[in-house]
Amino acid sequence: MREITYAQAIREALAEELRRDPAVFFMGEDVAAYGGAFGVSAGLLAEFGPERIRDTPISEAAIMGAAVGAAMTGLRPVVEIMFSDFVSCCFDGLCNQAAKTRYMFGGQTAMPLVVRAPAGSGTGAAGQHSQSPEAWICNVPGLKVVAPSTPHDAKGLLKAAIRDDNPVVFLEQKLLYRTKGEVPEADYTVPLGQAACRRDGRHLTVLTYGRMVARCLEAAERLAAEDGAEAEVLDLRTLVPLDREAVIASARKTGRVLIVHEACQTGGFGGELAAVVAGSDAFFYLDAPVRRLCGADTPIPYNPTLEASVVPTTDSIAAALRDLLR
Amino acid sequence: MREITYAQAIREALAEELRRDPAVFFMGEDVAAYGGAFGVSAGLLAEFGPERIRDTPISEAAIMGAAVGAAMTGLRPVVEIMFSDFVSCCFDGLCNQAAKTRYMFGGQTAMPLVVRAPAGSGTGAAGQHSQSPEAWICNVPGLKVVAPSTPHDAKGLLKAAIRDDNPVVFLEQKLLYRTKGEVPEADYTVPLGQAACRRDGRHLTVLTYGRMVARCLEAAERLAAEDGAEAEVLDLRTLVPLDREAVIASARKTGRVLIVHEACQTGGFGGELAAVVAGSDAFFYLDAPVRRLCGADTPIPYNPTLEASVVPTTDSIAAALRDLLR
Amino acid sequence: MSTQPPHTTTTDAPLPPRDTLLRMFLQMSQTRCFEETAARLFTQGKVHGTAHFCIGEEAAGIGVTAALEPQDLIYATHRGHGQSIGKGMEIRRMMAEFLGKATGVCKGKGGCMHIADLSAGNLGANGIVGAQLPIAVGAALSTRLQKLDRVVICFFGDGASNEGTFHEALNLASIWKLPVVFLCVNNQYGMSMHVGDHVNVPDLSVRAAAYGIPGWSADGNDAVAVWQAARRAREIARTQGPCLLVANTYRIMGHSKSDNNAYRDKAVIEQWKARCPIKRLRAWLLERGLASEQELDALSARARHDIDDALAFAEASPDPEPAAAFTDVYA
Amino acid sequence: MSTQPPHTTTTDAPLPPRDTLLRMFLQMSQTRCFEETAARLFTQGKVHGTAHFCIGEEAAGIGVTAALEPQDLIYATHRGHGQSIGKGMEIRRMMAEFLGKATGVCKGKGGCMHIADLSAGNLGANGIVGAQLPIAVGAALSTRLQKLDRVVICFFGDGASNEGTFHEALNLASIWKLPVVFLCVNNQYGMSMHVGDHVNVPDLSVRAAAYGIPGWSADGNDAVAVWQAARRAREIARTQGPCLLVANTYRIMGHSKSDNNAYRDKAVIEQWKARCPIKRLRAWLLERGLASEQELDALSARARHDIDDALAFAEASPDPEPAAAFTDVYA
Ligand SMILES: Cc1ncc(C[n+]2csc(CCOP(=O)(O)OP(=O)(O)O)c2C)c(N)n1
Ligand SMILES: Cc1ncc(C[n+]2csc(CCOP(=O)(O)OP(=O)(O)O)c2C)c(N)n1
Ligand SMILES: [Mg+2]
Ligand SMILES: [Mg+2]
Repeated sequence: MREITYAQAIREALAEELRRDPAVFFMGEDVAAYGGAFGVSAGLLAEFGPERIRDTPISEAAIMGAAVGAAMTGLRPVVEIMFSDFVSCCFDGLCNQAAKTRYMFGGQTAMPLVVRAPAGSGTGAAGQHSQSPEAWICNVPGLKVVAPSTPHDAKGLLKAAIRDDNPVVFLEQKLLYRTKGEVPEADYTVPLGQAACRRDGRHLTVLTYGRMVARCLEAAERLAAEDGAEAEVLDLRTLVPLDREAVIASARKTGRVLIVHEACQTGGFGGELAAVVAGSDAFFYLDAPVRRLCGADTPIPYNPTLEASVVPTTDSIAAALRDLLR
Repeated sequence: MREITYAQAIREALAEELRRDPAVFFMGEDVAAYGGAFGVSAGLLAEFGPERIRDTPISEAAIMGAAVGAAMTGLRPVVEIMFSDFVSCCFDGLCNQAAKTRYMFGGQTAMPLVVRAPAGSGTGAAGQHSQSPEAWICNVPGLKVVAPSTPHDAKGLLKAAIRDDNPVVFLEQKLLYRTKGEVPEADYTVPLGQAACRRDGRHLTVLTYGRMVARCLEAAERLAAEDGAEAEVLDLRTLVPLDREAVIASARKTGRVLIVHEACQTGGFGGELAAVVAGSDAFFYLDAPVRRLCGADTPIPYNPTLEASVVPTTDSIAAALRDLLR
Repeated sequence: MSTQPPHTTTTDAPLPPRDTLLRMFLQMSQTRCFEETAARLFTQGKVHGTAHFCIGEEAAGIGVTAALEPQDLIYATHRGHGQSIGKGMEIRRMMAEFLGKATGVCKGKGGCMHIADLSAGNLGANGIVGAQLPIAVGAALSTRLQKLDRVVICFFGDGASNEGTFHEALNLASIWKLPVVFLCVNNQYGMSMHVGDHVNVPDLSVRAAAYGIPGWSADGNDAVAVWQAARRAREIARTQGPCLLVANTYRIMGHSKSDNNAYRDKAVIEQWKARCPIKRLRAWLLERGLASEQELDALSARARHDIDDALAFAEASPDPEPAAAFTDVYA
Repeated sequence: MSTQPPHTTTTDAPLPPRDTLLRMFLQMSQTRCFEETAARLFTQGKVHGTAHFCIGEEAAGIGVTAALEPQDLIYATHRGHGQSIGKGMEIRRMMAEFLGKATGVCKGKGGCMHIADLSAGNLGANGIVGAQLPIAVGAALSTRLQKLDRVVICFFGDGASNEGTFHEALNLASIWKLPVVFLCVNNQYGMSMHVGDHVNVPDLSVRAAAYGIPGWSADGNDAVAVWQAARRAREIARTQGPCLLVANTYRIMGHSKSDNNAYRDKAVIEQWKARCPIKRLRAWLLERGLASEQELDALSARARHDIDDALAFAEASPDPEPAAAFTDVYA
């Protein structure tokens, strides 16, 4: 199968949905002529024109609010928030408006909108441009939260998100934009709420998502080669709704669970995962504490060495896996 | 000892700190002549005057940003965000500015500010005025998060928060404002980061905070009376930094843990608590899964019966405790 | 383009047709009666929560909605009973919502701060001050992209004009020239703060200048003047792009039920009570011979009857099923 | 109060003293040289991250800082190298920060988007567009409450003027009459969006009218004109309250290092390059006989030397200790 990058996969998903459904449109800062800060929407303006590919002023609250209003009146907006850190600038629109309007209005309206937002560290952009803010928004009923790890999933999940009648936050992984993978040419979606098992294993389970998936897989390979232990690596893909069954089944199978994410540990989404495991029947099969290996509880520092040191690495994941086997 | 209400305790803490330290001032919407939406600051204007008790326009981002700027230049602002739901309107100021400035600036500045914000449901104010938003802000290194359950703690913790050199979010419990309790007249603080054991027990542990503490205690009494089982009730008081030692020690002692909070369950702070328990040595002492009994994953509905039904009650807590004993 | 003397009824612009005028009188009376009834329900302990009353501000809501076409959309405020009645929301279902009943327009889940009726073109009321402004811009964008002939009227208060969303929304609408009227009901208070203290300009409509759009003020207690200004605003929005219309009026009641008005002069409240917009419209209709005492009395009686009927309906309605708490979270 | 023709150097207002003028020339040259060096470091792969250059906009930064008193505070933008050098930040520690070194002004943890030096009265640069405006208002409030004789200058861009924080901050400062100058560096672009597309007004300073405060524009490529306007603005802020000063200039470079300028006409960039504010100040100084060729050449050479020295210092500096990642989270 042909290989394309994660960024191209997202662009294709956008383009195909824009072609398929005239209700879909796309707006954000510098998304049109500039093609988006990370180039994801390059070329869309040429095909779809300035009415459907809209540059906005630097006004995140207006972008988000306008998306809500458009979604309530027959359109299916996709918006880009240039860095996921900036959802802080439209947090009310996201968490109090997009998420709750349907419920508060007794189901009178759907809220079909997608917020694309690049997340993660590793670009030398320091504390306000490098966060993994999923925990800010996973305790907000009404929202769905997606964090794809491969080009295939990025395309399929984005298409599913655009077709979903609920607000979906689509957390793109900056450092994955240039990674390549197989992506079918025919139309397909990846349903929201289904984890993917990236590696079978029977000795322990790794629960992870986003750009940490690749590191967990590397660490698992290393463990297999050096220690003869087989780690199962579950890529959650969607955080809300969570594929609880897959999580519990894997934990039950292996009896040892490591949770890995880039976001800071305290109050991070890993807590939810630990609670799901430790609160379920899987508990009775556990042979070891449920471990988390997450980002340090610090903002992301600028210096590249420091920056790399505050998130899990293949080394630290491998070490945590070994630890868990003891 | 004299008894005063939770609201009075907060007012006293504010007044005493305003008297003690000329760097302290207080601002927010309708906090001066009106005395605050919940009357907490009634009378402060008369004593401290309009320079130090400041009414602001309805501009949460300006309130929060101004607090950051004042805290960086020698003052110790206390601000009121009228309902904790509205931190969504100043989320950037809180999470990207107040929380991170010190770190990003290499420690050049402290950030002594307090954000008071009434939280919780039960007032018939529906989806945008009833939330328990702690999970939004507990994954933000640099912030401290406090949720007092008694007048005594409300006063002591607020004084500690005002004297702290870091940004502290002080989540007041609306439904506790009128509850009374013993509060010393002499100056005292309750240190941030220390849980309080509200009830000793050896059969199971309840981890909770805020207005759920009282319900957990009632449920524990019922359990003792009806089932002869003794639940230990730990009131966390501070969520960040968390008193991990107290949590782990109690879990280890009893081997059974129930986590109770009003906020929605998925992605809630209870996940962090479950992860701390299940990831620590306490794991080896656990006799049952770590259970959560939290708010439903819905916005808060308006109808009073529905509203009451989406948060834990004494009944549902007692039932969960019994369940855990099986 | 910006400051002008507040618009009052003028003969330069068309007047509302007679049936419109009578409907306005009826709806203003219904609104007043609805709120007086609602206030009584609080006193009787029959509702929980809070409510924000627009008593004395009825002309600023209904003068506007009466000037709209059926396909137009509004976004109401938390003080939106008049706006909602004016836009044609069924009063029974509004009262039922207030009482948290299953027959409520939001199934009892939104309450009076979130009354919405999309079928009547009412995009709702919002509990977050100022949040409605960008949402209304989105509805206007939708109007443009779907090539519809309608305008969006976004109501908001003087206090809301200090939220960042006001600025972002007006700017966005101005550069995209969207069909939206920003309708500021300046009742002179943002909760306890007087407009003279919370902004540094004598007339809120000057804020239009920051976006290069037309802005002007109208006497918000003169229903006919508001209607005329709203007609003009609608036409501007439809043909040129956004505008800002400020209806100057006064909040007679406390901000919400828990407000005891300690921060203001009771004498001023009395002065404004005397400027009751319903009495004023009545006098104007009689003066011009557009309606007789009998006709107007009948409309007042009908208003009373409609509210009594709505209350009876609401009180007889069932509470939502317990399961309703868990539905409508996701589509 | 609002629109006026852009302020250019005038003889009605005092001119900067000669030593100030020479310092401005030096600092503008240092800024240019700093950025050219920084750009080279990117090409050489010696730094990661991004940077925002103010090449061609030096007068808009340094014309302002030169007009301040030492006790004044600034809040810089992400395009703030000139503002920071002008406010007296040690260039060695600035370069070291850029290289992420332990000797950096933020210990290598902030990088060039967060350069701050509180000891020099520089409250920092912000990575969040517009976030600095309310923070600066807070610093001005602090000034008032502590009864200090200083003003706060808050730099921001044309693009930032569309953030809600702009509105909330200007409104708050206006009602409290705080000593703060809102200094808009209008370089005509918010990333790729031209100011003509992102606002619907011909002159950003008209936005002052929404807050009842003075607002006007200056030729941002004329360092002397900027200095004069900034002196006036400082005086207004100190004695009356906030004002909005717009320095109109042009962004010569791409928005950040990854920008290839595909969205604009290269010819216009060339026109603006020809309006280089450093050359212009040089010509003006020579014309008026305020400095000789030799003197100015010496200052240029000194600028070059200072940057080379800063680079050598930075390159020789150690990286932060690994443990530094975990300190300074809490006080
Ligand atoms: C973001 C936000 N801040 C504060 C409040 C609390 N609040 C509700 S209504 C109100 C006053 C609004 O004033 P205005 O916009 O003039 O409308 P009015 O109440 O006068 O109709 C306030 C402060 C809120 N609901 N949302
Ligand atoms: C809240 C927020 N939105 C968007 C960005 C991305 N961004 C950084 S600088 C910039 C352009 C800012 O334009 P302007 O204010 O005119 O300043 P200039 O870059 O021209 O100096 C943008 C969009 C950001 N950093 N923060
Ligand atoms: Mg008002
Ligand atoms: Mg710019």
